[in-house]
Amino acid sequence: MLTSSALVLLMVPGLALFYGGMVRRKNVLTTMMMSFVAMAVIGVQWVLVGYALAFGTSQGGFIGWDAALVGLSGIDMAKPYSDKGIPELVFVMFQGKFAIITPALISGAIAERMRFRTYLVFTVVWATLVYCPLAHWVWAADGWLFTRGVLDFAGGTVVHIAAGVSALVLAVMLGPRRDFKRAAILPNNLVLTLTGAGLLWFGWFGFNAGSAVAVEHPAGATAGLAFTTTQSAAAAAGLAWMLMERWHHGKVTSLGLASGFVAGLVAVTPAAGHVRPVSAMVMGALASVVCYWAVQLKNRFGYDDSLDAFGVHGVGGILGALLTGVFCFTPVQGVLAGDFSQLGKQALGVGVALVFAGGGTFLIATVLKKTMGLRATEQEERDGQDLHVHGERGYHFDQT
Amino acid sequence: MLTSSALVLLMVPGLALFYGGMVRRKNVLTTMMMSFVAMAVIGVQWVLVGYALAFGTSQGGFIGWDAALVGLSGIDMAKPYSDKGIPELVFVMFQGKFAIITPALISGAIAERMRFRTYLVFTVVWATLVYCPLAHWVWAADGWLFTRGVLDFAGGTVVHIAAGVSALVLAVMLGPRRDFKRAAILPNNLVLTLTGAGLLWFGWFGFNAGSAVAVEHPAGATAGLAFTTTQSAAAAAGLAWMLMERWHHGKVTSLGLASGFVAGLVAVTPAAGHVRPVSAMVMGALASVVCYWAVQLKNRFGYDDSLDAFGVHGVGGILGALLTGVFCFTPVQGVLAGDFSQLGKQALGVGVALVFAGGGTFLIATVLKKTMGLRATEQEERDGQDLHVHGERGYHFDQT
Amino acid sequence: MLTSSALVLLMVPGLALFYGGMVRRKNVLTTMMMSFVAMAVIGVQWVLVGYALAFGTSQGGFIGWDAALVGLSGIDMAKPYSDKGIPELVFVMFQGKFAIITPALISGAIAERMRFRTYLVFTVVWATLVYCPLAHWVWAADGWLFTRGVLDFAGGTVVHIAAGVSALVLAVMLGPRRDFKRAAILPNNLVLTLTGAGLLWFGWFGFNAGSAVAVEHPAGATAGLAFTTTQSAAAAAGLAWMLMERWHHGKVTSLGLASGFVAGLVAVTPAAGHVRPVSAMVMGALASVVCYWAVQLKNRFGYDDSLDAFGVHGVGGILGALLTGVFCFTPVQGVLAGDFSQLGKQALGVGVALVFAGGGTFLIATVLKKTMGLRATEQEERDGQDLHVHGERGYHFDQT
Amino acid sequence: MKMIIAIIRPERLEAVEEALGGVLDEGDNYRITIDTVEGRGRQEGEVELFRGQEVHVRNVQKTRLTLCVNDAYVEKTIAAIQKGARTEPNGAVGDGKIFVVPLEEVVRIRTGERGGSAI
Amino acid sequence: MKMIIAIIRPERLEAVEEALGGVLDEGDNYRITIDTVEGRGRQEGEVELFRGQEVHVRNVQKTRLTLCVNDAYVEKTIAAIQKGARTEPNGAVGDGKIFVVPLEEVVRIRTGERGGSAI
Amino acid sequence: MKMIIAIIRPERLEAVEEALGGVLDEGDNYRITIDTVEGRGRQEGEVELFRGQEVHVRNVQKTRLTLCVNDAYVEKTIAAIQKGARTEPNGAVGDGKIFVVPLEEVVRIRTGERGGSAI
Ligand SMILES: Nc1ncnc2c1ncn2[C@@H]1O[C@H](COP(=O)(O)OP(=O)(O)O)[C@@H](O)[C@H]1O
Ligand SMILES: Nc1ncnc2c1ncn2[C@@H]1O[C@H](COP(=O)(O)OP(=O)(O)O)[C@@H](O)[C@H]1O
Ligand SMILES: Nc1ncnc2c1ncn2[C@@H]1O[C@H](COP(=O)(O)OP(=O)(O)O)[C@@H](O)[C@H]1O
Repeated sequence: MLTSSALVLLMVPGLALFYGGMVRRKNVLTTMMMSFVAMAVIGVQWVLVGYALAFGTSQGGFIGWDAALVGLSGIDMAKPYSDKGIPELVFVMFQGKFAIITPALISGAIAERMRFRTYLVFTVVWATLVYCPLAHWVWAADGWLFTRGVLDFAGGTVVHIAAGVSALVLAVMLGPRRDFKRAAILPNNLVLTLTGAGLLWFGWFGFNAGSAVAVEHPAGATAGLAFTTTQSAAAAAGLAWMLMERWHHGKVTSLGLASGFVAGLVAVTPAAGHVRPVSAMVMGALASVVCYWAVQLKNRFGYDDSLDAFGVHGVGGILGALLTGVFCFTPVQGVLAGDFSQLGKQALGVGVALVFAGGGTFLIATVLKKTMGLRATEQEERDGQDLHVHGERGYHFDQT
Repeated sequence: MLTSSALVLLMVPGLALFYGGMVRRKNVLTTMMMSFVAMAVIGVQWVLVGYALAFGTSQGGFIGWDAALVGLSGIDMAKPYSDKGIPELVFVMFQGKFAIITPALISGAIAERMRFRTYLVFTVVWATLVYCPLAHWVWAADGWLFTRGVLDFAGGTVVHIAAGVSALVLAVMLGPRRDFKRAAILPNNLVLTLTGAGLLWFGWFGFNAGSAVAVEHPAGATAGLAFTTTQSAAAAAGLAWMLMERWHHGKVTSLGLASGFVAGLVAVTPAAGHVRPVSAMVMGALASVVCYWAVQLKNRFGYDDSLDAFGVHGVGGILGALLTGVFCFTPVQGVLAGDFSQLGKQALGVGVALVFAGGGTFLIATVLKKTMGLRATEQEERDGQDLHVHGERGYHFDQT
Repeated sequence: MLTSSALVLLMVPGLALFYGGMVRRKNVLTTMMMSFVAMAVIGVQWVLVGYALAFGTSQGGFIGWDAALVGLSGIDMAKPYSDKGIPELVFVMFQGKFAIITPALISGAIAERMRFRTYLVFTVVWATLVYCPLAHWVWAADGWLFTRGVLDFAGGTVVHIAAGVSALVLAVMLGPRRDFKRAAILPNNLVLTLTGAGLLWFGWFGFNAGSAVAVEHPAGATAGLAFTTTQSAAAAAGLAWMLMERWHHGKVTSLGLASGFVAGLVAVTPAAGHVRPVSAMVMGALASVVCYWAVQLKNRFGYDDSLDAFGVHGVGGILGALLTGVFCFTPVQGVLAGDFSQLGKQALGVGVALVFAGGGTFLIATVLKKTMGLRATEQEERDGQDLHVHGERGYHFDQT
Repeated sequence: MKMIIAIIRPERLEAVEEALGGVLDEGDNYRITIDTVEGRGRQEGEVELFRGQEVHVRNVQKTRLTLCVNDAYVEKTIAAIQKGARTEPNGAVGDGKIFVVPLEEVVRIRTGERGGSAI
Repeated sequence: MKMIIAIIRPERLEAVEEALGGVLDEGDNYRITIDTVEGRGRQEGEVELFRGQEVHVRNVQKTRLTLCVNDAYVEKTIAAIQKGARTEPNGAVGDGKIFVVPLEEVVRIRTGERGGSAI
Repeated sequence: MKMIIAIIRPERLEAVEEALGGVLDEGDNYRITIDTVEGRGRQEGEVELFRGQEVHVRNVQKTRLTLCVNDAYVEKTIAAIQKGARTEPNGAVGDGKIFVVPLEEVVRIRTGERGGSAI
């Protein structure tokens, strides 16, 4: 479990590399920092109030709270968490990693143009007002969606749908980058992106297999299943994206392979401990096909989801959540076994997440727009934020 | 065990970086993809049929098969694997990582000139017709080499010798790169190579220590021994390669240090749980010396093993397998204890792997040469495959 | 525990990237090698004599020794280590990683100018004459500092203070780089530095949570606490460094965020299993503030601690060791509970480490200066050591 | 024939390319060679930070354009570059310079053509 | 004395170097300065892909050679570059151009020599 | 007006900049454009190692300076470059060269000024 938490932490540098490689050189640091900084701000927020809000004693199923959990001061370090046999602190940390990675995912949609300090404030507010309640609803024993039977094994709804739809809302509110569609915007360093995808996959095992502890202890059969489905979905998705591209453009890109992996991992997240390996492969392949076309939408509709946070995480998350209702076989049966009720519950979860996270983001962003401004100045955008905001450049290859 | 599987997965990005750093900029992505793509294609192949072929019920010791293992559909997720106390799915995944990394190793020999799509097909066919049988022979309880007492703790024979000799055969069949020996071909980014070597070492602990589970559960003494020998061999090998270079050229290269680490890790792989730490150090040091000179052979004989997949993995693997027969002390004694019989068994394993993998590769490649063509076009080779095959460039550092 | 050892190993590539990114392009490889090479030389030294010196039977509390531990030959592979329930070999390996990372930390102070081969010799001698005794004093059951009750959970004193003060002594003895303060010396690749910081954080969980095994087995409550404090301190420190910079220069740098993370991790190292999460946050934040100003000192006093090995590790380590005496609540109480005695013990530990490591380094370096010379030639320094010492360049981006 | 060498701000390249497309005959296929240089002049260099310390970088990154044109096009080209490269409204220090060097001969490698028609 | 500046395809550099070695006196030690530029001309740029979307890169990477030679060597040099840089058999769009600029003075830093003998 | 192009060792840039600052009117704000090139001449290239095998790199990395100056400053500039770029005490192969090309016109983009005063 501790190992799983450590693995999930590695997703943050993984995401930083994944995103950082895709932007232009002039924004590589600011984009990476948008991930890394979540380790700092949400890392503190979670210990101070986040955990209390998400997993404190339920206030009617809508939010948690326990004064004793503020700053984790009231947690007896030897006390095991409910009946899981692990110390509660370990559970706090594991959940904390999810809280950190989620806002960082959003940064993909707003890369290269959002004001950095507004992003920081947004992150904290969003984590507190959107993420914590949603996590409570879906994962806390008394959360209203949990009690209604919505399945979300490792964060398809709480993490990926919430981050994806919020990303879309922000991207639309920000407007496109000044040279979106006009200039050739190309990734500065795809080596980083591939490496990041590798670290993400690695970390995702912590995400999904570690979540098995919510079901059993010591981790065993369910963790093994989650591991297998995670691996299978990612592999099938990578393959499917490649074939898709081959058919569409006659080429097979490395960014495509990496994107496929991520799409498959996203889709299997809510399902990891609930479906069979072959179902996971189908889910992964479908996710790639659907996300591939979802990504093309932005050119159609003209919004600038820079690195496709919505196209991959949002769409992949929705698809995964619904397909969980189709393919699940444990602990409940899905559509495949002729039972449509779980699909309904999943759809409820998806709907709630879309409306709540989308609406919440809209409100927060509207306030921030009025107060701090959402967008970097034009000069910052032209020259890149690395120099203006951070006083640094990513690479100095020409020094003697 | 799950952790070990995750660590082994990280060897794939590790290998991608290790190899990707050594080629020229124009081929960095295609070289990295040759590793990453194995996660997709072999990832799917293993779940569909690979595991059934390698670890299904033995058909006379030569190949496994169980219709119920196709797509892993017949595996009860709670069923423990034989008497090891771990769920079978966990074992499937752990073995799957070996199946993924092995063909990726081959790509080092054919970098910068093999046709990408032929490589993909080769990979799947080779995994099915060469890797799965060999794994069955050496590791399955009824495999004919296993029953004869051939020791291969974590894949010296199945992984490294098989990949190494196949790499050599492919390199010879492909012919050298068009500017091999004519132009100064230099690694585009040794930082990647060093980082990759670090990840490989890290992942190798999963490889070797995780394999202890084949011997005992819960992992304990043997895993500890395997961890120690792995570490010791790599350290000694790194040191030996450095000294070698210092003596030969008066310089100590970073690529040499990294290569030494890998050579030592390769050599100790078959021996990890069977030899003492000091023996492991001797094995590592010997491996560096022998591999160093093996690598020089290619200039002598004119074949172009671009990144020395044979020179390091093939030669290191053979040496390691034989030395295992010399230094082993548990569960059987080797030459050092005056018993030559294990050395004979090891030689049998080596011989079989060389002939079977080498011959199999020759046959598969001959067919592919006639049908798809092995080699990239001259224009692709000149401009680099990144642009032609993938429509991408590794780095765009000049964008404003 | 094995996992923890593997995680700590990953700190070496992490450190190599962290440091390698900060130097100029012409020294990127030599700087990375200064970390990697410790895996080779100390890896061998530890197995041969290091472990025996640090953890062999105590000779009066001042040094360990057991002829049977030389080459680890006398360790029964199944024998558990004292009452911890883990095989002794696992303990050997875990401790070995600390021995490897510590001298590598020093390299940050002498980057871009120390003679490579002198560095190698220094490393081995220092590990043997400074590190091993100190580790014995602080961690061995009969070590004289241990018996006096000095707390050092995971190496604040042994690792960070020792490395930091040695770094300072070496930096002063070497003198500044030839263009220190004259030229604009800028990091060649901050992407590496950020990635390295991510890997360091990840590996640090192994460092700190793994050290819990020294206290209990199976790892449980203490490991969970150590994990939580590690995470909390790093997050708070990252945030504090950012705010510091924002206030001082109006910008928030990525190097600053990464440095803050490291400073926080250093400070919490001696305290990880002894303080509460909120105390860890305070320690982290204080460490950032103090280290930030400590780093500015070098411009004041004119010594050239190139990458701030003293400024971050030395100062952070001292602060952390002292604050441990303030905030500790388990197994003993600190100043916060009104008990000043632990603070006194901590101060003793700090003082001893400063004097012993500083003095030892001074003696070793003086001898080496007379015999081998400490400093690279002026030409090597101008052109960069990569080419002269290693015959390589980090990047070849211009090849066609 | 002249070789026109212009040093401009990287961020103005887009505007200059547009302006050139307007005046040169080939429309969007006018010929140009571009590289990146470091410049030093009246403009202040960047200030970067390294752990709380200001590092002054004297040189500024600039984009250099090289256009070889027939005499008749020299003034048009200069005017277009000036238009695109100037910071509105009154220009700013660092906007760059245009240098004109005599060009004696041009050879098109593909055809072997020489002189004005090869340009 | 002339300064000869040639823009060629990166992949032809090898052939050009060989051809130059043949005509210049110093054999393989002839003097040259090389850098990498972006060119735009009649040749189409690359098409790259970004998640299923085509990105057109207008400029093409080219190699620029600069050789300063005495008048007697100008034609030889041009001929050698042309020979090496031309795509067989008839040349292709993008093969590049050679520009010749007058050179007034040369100084060898090491010795202070000037003019033709310093070149 | 002349365009002075100098190819020097990267490691001598510092010294050259200092020397130039001494002779040019603007003190430390003299104008210059710098880029990095690969040079080939009498100087031997580097030898690198790749797994025990020597790889000879024929070309050497050099720094190229471009200074456009009024006629009165040409000799001063040349002298300063020579002073800074020469390896003490007697110069060494690879110290580089200085080339002088006629410059017909200069335009300051910011103001539109031309000629000597714009330089
Ligand atoms: N005389 C010159 N010689 C070489 N390069 C020059 C010269 N004058 C200007 N430059 C180049 O043009 C750039 C802009 O010049 P600068 O003096 O900053 O602009 P402005 O003319 O607006 O004051 C410089 O960075 C330098 O690269
Ligand atoms: N008039 C010019 N001015 C500057 N650069 C030029 C000029 N003509 C050609 N070039 C350079 O030469 C390269 C090749 O030119 P291109 O027009 O593609 O070849 P071709 O002459 O075969 O049609 C261009 O990419 C550009 O860099
Ligand atoms: N005639 C030339 N044409 C182009 N570049 C030249 C010429 N002569 C010298 N160079 C450049 O100057 C650099 C130094 O020249 P080199 O011959 O090594 O020095 P030296 O004059 O001391 O023998 C070369 O690497 C090359 O880049």
